[in-house]
Amino acid sequence: MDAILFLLFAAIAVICAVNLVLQTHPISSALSLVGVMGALALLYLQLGGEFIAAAQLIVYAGAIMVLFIFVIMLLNAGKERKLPRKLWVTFAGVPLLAGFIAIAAFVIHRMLPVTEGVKFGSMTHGSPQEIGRSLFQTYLLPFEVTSVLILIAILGAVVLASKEIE
Amino acid sequence: MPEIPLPQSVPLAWYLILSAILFSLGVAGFLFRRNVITVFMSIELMLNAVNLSFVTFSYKFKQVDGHIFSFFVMVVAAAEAAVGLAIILTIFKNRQTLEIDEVSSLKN
Amino acid sequence: MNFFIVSLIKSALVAFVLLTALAYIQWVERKVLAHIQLRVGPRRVGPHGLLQPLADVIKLLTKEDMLPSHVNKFFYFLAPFIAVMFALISIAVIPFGTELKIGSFSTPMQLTDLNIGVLFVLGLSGIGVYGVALAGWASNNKYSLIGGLRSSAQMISYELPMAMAIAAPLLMLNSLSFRELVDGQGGFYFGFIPRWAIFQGPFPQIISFLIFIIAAFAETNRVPFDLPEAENELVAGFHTEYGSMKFAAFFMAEYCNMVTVSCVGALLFLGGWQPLWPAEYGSQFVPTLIFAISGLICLYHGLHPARPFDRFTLPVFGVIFLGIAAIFLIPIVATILLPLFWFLAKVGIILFVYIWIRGTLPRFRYDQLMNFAWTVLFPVAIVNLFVTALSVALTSK
Amino acid sequence: MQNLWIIPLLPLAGFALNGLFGRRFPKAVINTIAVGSVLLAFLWVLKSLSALGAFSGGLEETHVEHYFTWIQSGVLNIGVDFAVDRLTAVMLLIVTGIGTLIHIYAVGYMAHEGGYYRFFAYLNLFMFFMLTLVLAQNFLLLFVGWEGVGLCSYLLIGFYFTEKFATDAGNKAFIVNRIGDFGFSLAIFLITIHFGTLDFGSVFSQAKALPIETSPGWITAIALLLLVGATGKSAQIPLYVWLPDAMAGPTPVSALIHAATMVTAGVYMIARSSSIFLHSPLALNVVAVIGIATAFFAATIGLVQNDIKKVFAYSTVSQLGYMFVGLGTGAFSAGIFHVMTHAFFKALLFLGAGSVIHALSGEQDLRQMGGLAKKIPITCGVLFCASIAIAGVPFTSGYFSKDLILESAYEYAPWMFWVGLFTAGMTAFYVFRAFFLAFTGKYRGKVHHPHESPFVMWGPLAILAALSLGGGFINIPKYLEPLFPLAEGSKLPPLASFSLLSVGLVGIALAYVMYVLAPGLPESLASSFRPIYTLIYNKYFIDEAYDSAVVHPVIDGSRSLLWRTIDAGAIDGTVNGVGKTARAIGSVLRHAQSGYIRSYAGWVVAGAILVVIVMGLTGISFGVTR
Repeated sequence: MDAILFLLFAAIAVICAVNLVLQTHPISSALSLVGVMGALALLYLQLGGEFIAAAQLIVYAGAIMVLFIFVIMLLNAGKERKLPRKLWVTFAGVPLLAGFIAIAAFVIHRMLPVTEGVKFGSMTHGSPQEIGRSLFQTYLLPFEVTSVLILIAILGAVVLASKEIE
Repeated sequence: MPEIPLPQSVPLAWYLILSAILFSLGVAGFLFRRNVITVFMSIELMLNAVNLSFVTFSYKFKQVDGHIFSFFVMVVAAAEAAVGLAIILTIFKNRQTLEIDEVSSLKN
Repeated sequence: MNFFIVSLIKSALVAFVLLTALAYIQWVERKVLAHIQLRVGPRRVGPHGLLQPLADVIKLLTKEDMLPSHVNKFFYFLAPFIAVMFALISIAVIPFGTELKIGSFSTPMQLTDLNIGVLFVLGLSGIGVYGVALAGWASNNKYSLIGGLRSSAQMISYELPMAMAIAAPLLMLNSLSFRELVDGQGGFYFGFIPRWAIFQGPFPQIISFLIFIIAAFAETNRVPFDLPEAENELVAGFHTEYGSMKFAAFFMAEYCNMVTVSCVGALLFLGGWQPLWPAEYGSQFVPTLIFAISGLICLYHGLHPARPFDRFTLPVFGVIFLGIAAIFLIPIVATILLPLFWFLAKVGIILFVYIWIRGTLPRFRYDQLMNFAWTVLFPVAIVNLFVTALSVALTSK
Repeated sequence: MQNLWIIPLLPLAGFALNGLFGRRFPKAVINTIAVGSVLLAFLWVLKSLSALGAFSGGLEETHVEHYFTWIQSGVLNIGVDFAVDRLTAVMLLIVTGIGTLIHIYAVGYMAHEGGYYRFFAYLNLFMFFMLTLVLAQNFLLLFVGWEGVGLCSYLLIGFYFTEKFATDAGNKAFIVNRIGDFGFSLAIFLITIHFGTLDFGSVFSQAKALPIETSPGWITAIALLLLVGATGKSAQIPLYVWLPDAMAGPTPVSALIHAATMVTAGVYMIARSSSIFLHSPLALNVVAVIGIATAFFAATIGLVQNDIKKVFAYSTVSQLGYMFVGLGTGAFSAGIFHVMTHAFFKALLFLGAGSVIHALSGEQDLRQMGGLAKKIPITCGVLFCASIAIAGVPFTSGYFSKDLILESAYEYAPWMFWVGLFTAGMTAFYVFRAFFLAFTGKYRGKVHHPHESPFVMWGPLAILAALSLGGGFINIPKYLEPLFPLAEGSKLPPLASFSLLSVGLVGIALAYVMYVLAPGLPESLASSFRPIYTLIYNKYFIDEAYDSAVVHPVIDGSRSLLWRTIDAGAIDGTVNGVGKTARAIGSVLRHAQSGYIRSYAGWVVAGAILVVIVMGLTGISFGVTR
């Protein structure tokens, strides 16, 4: 059951990711990215990260990507111009990518035992309570720092966006 | 239907491999796409891939830290998106283009 | 396998009830609006216009599904599906009552009790934006585009105060699962003041309830925040280019969102299925009383000689109401139906407020809308959250 | 947790305020900040010490407060943590107490000086570093304070930076101190190597466990290097030369830094690391010899100085010598005791001298004074108290401490005792020489009607006078017993004890005879012993010797060898060569900088792939293993 679910969501994620890369129109890429995120959220749930799954939905899919789509609409970005793509890119890039993935998979298999597996519900540490506790006790300082970071980001965004270019 | 031999429980390695795949796809997007926004989204994809491995390891070690880290990654990504998109807007205002290769005045 | 069957049955039931309800909520809305504006509203189709929704559905189904030539087809089709899908999913985590016990078999009156139900609903409401935004963008029409932009901006802006408002009662009730939240609101102060979130100590959540309602109006694009479809500026906003069933999908999504939001409001703030006053003061006779009275009223009007029409409908409904009233007197059934009744009553009241306000208030201007969100609603919500957190921290042992 | 960190932080805050905004503040505000911060620090010291039961027989063992880890590298873990034991308690009280008094005094003394805020900012900064030095619980933190006080002393000596001699003196002090600090830092390195930590607690507990070194080994090396540091800071032979010149600074500075507190830092440091010294008899021996030599030597120079501050400066050197004798002969508590009493009467001497100078509006030459007793009676009175205290007249503070030191010296080596005794006589003599020259006889100065100092100046003087008279009855050795167990006092032979009692009075009498009864006598003596007189008068030509032996060679060497050859030739050549090479390479690599983000990313990815390949082939599994 777990395996089926995993394969399902993984397939969705990969297909969406490939689509992201292949689509020439930003909106399509954005939506496929949303797809990836949704699939990942479900995988997080499977890994017992309830809070992270929810955060993934709310923050990533709900806020960040909406922002992207917003900008795309605002700029009314069209398709990419078709350029005569250099041949070596396609002929070297794709095998390179495949090789990269293969090696990565190899390394990971070396690193991790195949025996231990993920069973849904066997991880109980991802509950919001746990996250909150460790967020406000162990990682309090980083948390506060991130708040400052966010503040800075907001200011920067406002300044950048509100600047009038003549 | 033919019986596919599926493990009772999903090996952790699968998750990591998935994350590796997603990451390298993000890299590919970063390299192949020329639209700034798409490039940006490829970065987000990479971040997501990393998050996945974070959560996976946090499952392996039965600790919450991985979740915390991916949470921080999300926060940073949010900040990054805000600023980055603002920058993109400015670039567009300045040059009326989203072609990343036309934003190459840094050279030489 | 029992689990799957039960879930299947339950979801089928819920889906059926929900969809019908959606159709009839819209009927009710038209009626109420009509009465607010001193009209009678739909009453041609069927007895007292009761079959109007059915007629609408048939009409929408049978209309020609036309496809504008200049749209981006894929997203044009995708958008309404996204909208309606995410609108419908979120009902899955809403509990309608306590356990449903039939003999030995018992199951919660809820499709699934997620222990992060609240976050789930928030997330889905966040994703629901895509439907509108995409619709606006895909139909490749400046009115639609502006509508879509507006709605996405508006939804993003109002999600924050909404989340803040929701967070406050969560702080007090200390859970994220709707069921536990409602259980946390059980009981009474001094035996008669219900411990609903809006009354509960240490800091009654009345303010955040108001914020929540306002934000909810904006989230569901309802008057006075229905700028995405401000007809006098943008024809019909993001669904200008949509017709027939796809239009119906958006329509359904909107009403479904209304229902969901009302349910969340009722669960988080109005104590879900917790009665208004304890049973020893006879709260279990409320439904009986209400239905009986309405039944009598129906009979009175229906049999009134000076009333030329509805000679048949009203008496029938009077009898039905009296029957329901009788049903509520049967103890076994009552135990099951009472929570359901309270919950639905609260949801109904909130929905009525929706309609009422639509009939009352004019529409905001867009800049006013945004300013309101960022300069009034958001700060107030934050302050409220702070005060709540403080009082909780001080009173918690 | 007594929040010890507040103690040094208060003066630091004062420094920050005055240093940053002092230029705009009115004097009243500056005074309030400067004095207030130090006073508060003093009160906080009292509060925390009483809370720790330092006054009620408590504080038997050290009270440590860890604040945060400063340096964490390998096994070495240096924290910023303060500690209080009885030794620290004494030092704290001395530093903050006398510091407060001198701050108050300085308010009056500096009233007409320029750079007012600067002065007080530096003074507060000095207090901060001094307190850090005293409170530190590990050598590195102590070193921070050590360097800090060195810096402040440099700044304050060169306070009148428009005068050449002031800046020169500042440089001299700074450079000579560097020599000492070099030794100190070497000692710290050795400690790190051998003990693996710098924390006092663990270092000393380890040191206690070690066997006593009969033949020199690395403990001796450490001890001697520490001693080098101490000689630098506490102006011992051979590094004492900076202290007399340091008198170029304002008198409160001379009193606070160059008499009461900073120069005793070396003593404190040696006492603090007593458990290291105790394991190296050789080092102790060196300490004692250096101490006695310095004491004698400086005293002889002090005999003939005509600048009142110089006289006191040399007496400071010789008193420090006494302290070293105490330390070297194993009577650490006596040394600290003398630190305290000396802080009292020497601060008083300097402040009194300052008050005299103030009265004569800047005149420092004893030959230009005389007969001031009637003109500035209060100053005269307090200076008299100080003088008898330092002269070791029985039952004044100086007597007790000096007595203890000499007793232990007698046990250690009788000759040392007799030298010390003679030195004590000389001390009494030259101090009272200065006193008589200044206050008796008839006024020889040019300045008309000298005026008594304001209350802010003689108030502190009065307190110090009381302390330097009665301070001896505070039984420091008893108090420090948990740290430095007392040797059971074997009685001196009657002759020795009697001469000990009388020596101060004898010196005074001699001075009285020579400078009051028969004023002509000194000149005739000087003429009859002309060569010795000139020798001593010119401080044994030590400075000149240093000049020709050290300074000139160094300068010439640096000129010809370091600068012309190595710097200009080798180093510059190398640097320029590097630059040229970099340019050459860069002009090639520049083409990689296409300005296309994606090409950059491409390089990054290439690197990542390389890493992954390496991982895959070598099978490095980062932390995650089966």
